[in-house]
Amino acid sequence: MKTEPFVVSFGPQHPSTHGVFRMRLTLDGEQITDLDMVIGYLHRSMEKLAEERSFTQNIPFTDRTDYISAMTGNLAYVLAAEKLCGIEPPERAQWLRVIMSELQRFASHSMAVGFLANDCGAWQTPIMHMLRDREKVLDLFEMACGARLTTNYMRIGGLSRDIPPEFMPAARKLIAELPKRMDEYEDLLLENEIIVIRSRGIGVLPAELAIASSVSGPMLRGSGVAWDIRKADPYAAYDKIDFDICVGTNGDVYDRFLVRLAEMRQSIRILEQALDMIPAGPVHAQIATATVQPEGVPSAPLALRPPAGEAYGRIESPRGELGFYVVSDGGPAPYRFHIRSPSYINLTPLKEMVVGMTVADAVMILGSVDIVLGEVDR
Amino acid sequence: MEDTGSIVGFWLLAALTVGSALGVVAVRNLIRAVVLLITSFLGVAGLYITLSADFVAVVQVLIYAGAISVLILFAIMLTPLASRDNAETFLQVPGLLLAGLVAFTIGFVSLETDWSVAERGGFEETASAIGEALLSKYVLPFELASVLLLVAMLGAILLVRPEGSSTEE
Amino acid sequence: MPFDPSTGSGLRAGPILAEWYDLRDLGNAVGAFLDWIRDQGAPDWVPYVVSGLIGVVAILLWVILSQLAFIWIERRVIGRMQARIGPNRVGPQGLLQPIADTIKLFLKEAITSRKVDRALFWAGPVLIFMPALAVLAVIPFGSGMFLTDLNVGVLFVIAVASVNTVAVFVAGWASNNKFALLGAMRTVAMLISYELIQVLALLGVVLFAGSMRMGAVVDWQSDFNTWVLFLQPLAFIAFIIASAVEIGRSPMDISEAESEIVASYHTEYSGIKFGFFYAAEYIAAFAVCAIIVTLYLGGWTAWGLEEWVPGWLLFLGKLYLTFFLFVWTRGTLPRLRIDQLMAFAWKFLLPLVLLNVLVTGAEVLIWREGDLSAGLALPIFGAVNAGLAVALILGWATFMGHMRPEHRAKRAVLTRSWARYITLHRPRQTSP
Amino acid sequence: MSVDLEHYLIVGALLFGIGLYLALAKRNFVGVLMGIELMFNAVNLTFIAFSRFGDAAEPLTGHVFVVFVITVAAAEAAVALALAVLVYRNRETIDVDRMNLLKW
Repeated sequence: MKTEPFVVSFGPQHPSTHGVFRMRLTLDGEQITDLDMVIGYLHRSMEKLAEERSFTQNIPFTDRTDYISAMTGNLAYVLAAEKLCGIEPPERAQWLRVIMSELQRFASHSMAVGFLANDCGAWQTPIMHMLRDREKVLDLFEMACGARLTTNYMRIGGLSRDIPPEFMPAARKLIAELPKRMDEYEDLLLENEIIVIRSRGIGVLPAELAIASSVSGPMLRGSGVAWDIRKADPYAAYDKIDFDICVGTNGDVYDRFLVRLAEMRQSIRILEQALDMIPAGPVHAQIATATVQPEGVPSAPLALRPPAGEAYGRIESPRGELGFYVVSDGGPAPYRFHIRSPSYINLTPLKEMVVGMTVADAVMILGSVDIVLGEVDR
Repeated sequence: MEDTGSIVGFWLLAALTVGSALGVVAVRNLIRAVVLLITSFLGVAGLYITLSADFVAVVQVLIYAGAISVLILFAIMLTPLASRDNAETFLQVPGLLLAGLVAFTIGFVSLETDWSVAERGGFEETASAIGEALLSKYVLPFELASVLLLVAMLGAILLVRPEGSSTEE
Repeated sequence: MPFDPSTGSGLRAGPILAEWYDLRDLGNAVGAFLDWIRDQGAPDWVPYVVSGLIGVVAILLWVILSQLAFIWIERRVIGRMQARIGPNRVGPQGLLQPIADTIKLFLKEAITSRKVDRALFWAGPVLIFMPALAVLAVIPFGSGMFLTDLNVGVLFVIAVASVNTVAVFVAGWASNNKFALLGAMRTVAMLISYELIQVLALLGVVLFAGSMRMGAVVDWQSDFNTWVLFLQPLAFIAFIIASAVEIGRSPMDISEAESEIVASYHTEYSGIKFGFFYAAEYIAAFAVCAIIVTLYLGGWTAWGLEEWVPGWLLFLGKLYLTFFLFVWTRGTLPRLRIDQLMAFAWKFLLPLVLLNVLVTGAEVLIWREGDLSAGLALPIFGAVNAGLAVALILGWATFMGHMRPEHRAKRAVLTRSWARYITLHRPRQTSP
Repeated sequence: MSVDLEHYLIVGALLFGIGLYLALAKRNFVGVLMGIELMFNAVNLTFIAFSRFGDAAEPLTGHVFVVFVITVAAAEAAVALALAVLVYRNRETIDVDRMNLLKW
């Protein structure tokens, strides 16, 4: 039946757009016939601002692109800068980077899974339980670097400081109790009939489309493509660790949800190994022009001048391939600073996934993409 | 009916019923007209209660206020914005005359006729008596009514089924 | 104890003392007060009006207090379920939190957008109150404690609740907001579908009790020392589900799916007008719980316990337990989609409750015509119906494909066998 | 003062007149339908009034008739509204003035 198109603006103020994302949905009854994505409400011009600040000063910006997972943001940037400078961080720093990245992945995925259940209408219960675990991870971050959300922990050439002695026992205790928590979540969520019928076959992203749209992370793996930068292009100490890539089959919301849960298990597995294998030693490379900071910890100088050139550092962030492309002209600040943010690129096939579905599905699909607006708009 | 409650109730409900029915005529906005129509239906249900017809009153609320009004609302929502006014056709004056004439005739007849009125109170309980009548004396009309409802339902579904679909598929 | 319905039970020896200070029956006190008024020589209509006023004021007071209690219970219980504490700052254990919220809502500005249909926008919050309150008129809260015991009480409850659809539509349409309109249309479609389930579910109760009077249903349950719940498990489940839809409770809270359509039909309402919707939601919950308690859980009676404990306390206890059920589902279950919910009503519940009506009718006929004793017939019927409920639900679910193996994503998928969905890949290490 | 049969009959007559006017003079198909529903209500009210006051052997017959009328009215409303939707689909209007294919 011919009806008048009904345009609904989901966002920027909407309970489930995960920030200030805006979807202009054209509806036919409850069915979506068209989608316009509107972004930029959180644009802070980071890439341009970074050109005015020194390489070290840019590290806090990377906390604030993907504020749900600041550690991985730090890591991707310092990898690029280290490649540019030719610095090799010491072994202990590499292992600590793995530990922090995986803790962050666990925390970030637990929020993604919890909020997906929230978008499904679970009225805060899963997210509250998941936040409980995330709080413990954040406690560990606080122990290590003093901050919980915007950690600013990594440095070009290593880390800002070594972990305190109480970190390792606390981390071991947390890792020991997380598998039980995972059992609980899987018990409660996986067999839940409502979650299953709400998410199976919804927002299917075929593998070809996923690759064509340059999608990465759990979304790509949910579509059945075994691609993980930790395996494909190992960084830090990932090449020494035994873990698996979790891959879905159908590429629907449920598969992405399962992939995230499975990756949380893998994160625990990686953490167990890393906590055992971490060597002692310095956490920062000796850089020729290194200055001694008040605490006595060597760190990269504020005025680090990498040689002219360009570098691309990429990692597997909880959302996908997070890359920093940095060009130096030999000055103290980057000549060009570009962020390849997974959230932004993962939004590319959103229209293909959403059109034909209903309003309720659109919310679920957006939740399964797991965007962070700080990263989309930068 | 001589007690104060019945008299006050009757006049209030009659005013509500007729007043909101007049509102349906006068109001320009179709949705408001439907809301007034529902008020009128509820007033009629109240009048049924003053006539001690409790079962019919509840059925009136259930069917008219709860179901038919919602059907009307759905019909309004399914048709375009442009046709949501409540204007009159060119038949306004003849319609008014005819309606007035009919109402006057009925009123005149009902006032002038000497009705044989039975002196008995209201009914105690009507539901079970109606149920028994429906399943004994009026069982054929009852079955016919259910067939009618089925046919109407099928007819409505067939009428508005999507254009593309056909039974051959 | 053997039971003889003709003479009244041995258990129910009647009130030991039916004086006005007998707390088991607050109606006694009102009766005594009315007698006193009559003794003072007042005209006939005075006690009539006074008794009505007492009933109305008592019900309103009770409803408002209960509603505040409901809000507190819900927030605390869900807090516990969500591994947090819940409100505990205002008053002891946060008991005064709902009152503080009410004051806050009163003080907030009630915004009226420019393009709303003003008359209907104001009518919405008022209309939404009426059905929920009207239902309470026919609920027997205790022995002799009801405002009116209509002959068609059960039908009245359904009929009045159906007016709710109109209120929701009026609020949603008048707001001139697309979320509100979407929500209103969803709610109307949903309420209409589940009204049918409610009627058919209650038909079983009426068939057994032989009357549509709420008081008669309670008396029937107390006479035969049973609760309709045990005789009509299928209808009870269907009615609970339909009630959850009616009061917008998870997993059927599609009418106010906050993650999809913001706040649905009350998106545009703020301040105390929103407060009206909020309160109406809990009053409706109160009314629905009261209906469930009255019709399925024995009302204010509990196997003779009402001889010792005031019936209205028993009623209240059952009411809160029933409400806890709704809070529990809200705390644990996600939301269905609108088409799934409609399909559930028409394809799943409707055939089941229709079958239930058929079976119940046959049982009542067997009971009446076969001259069986209640002590023999009722347990058999209860067992048959319980078995039937389990068999029908499982069988129909299997038939409809809800039990297919691919719907049962086993926990082992992630923990041990990693079978069906998630596969683990171990690609060759590629050098960068 | 008392309320008698005539009072109810007058209310019924008024309602019927209003309904007839709506059915005849409203341009909107839905408005016409509302008029028809009002006429049904007027007739039902008259039935119930006669049933309550009339001198008959089986006074509840009026109630039974009203139950049938309500049933038929519900069926009629469903079909009529389906027709309205169908007319809108084919003619892009539900204005009864412009449903004039049979005029020539």
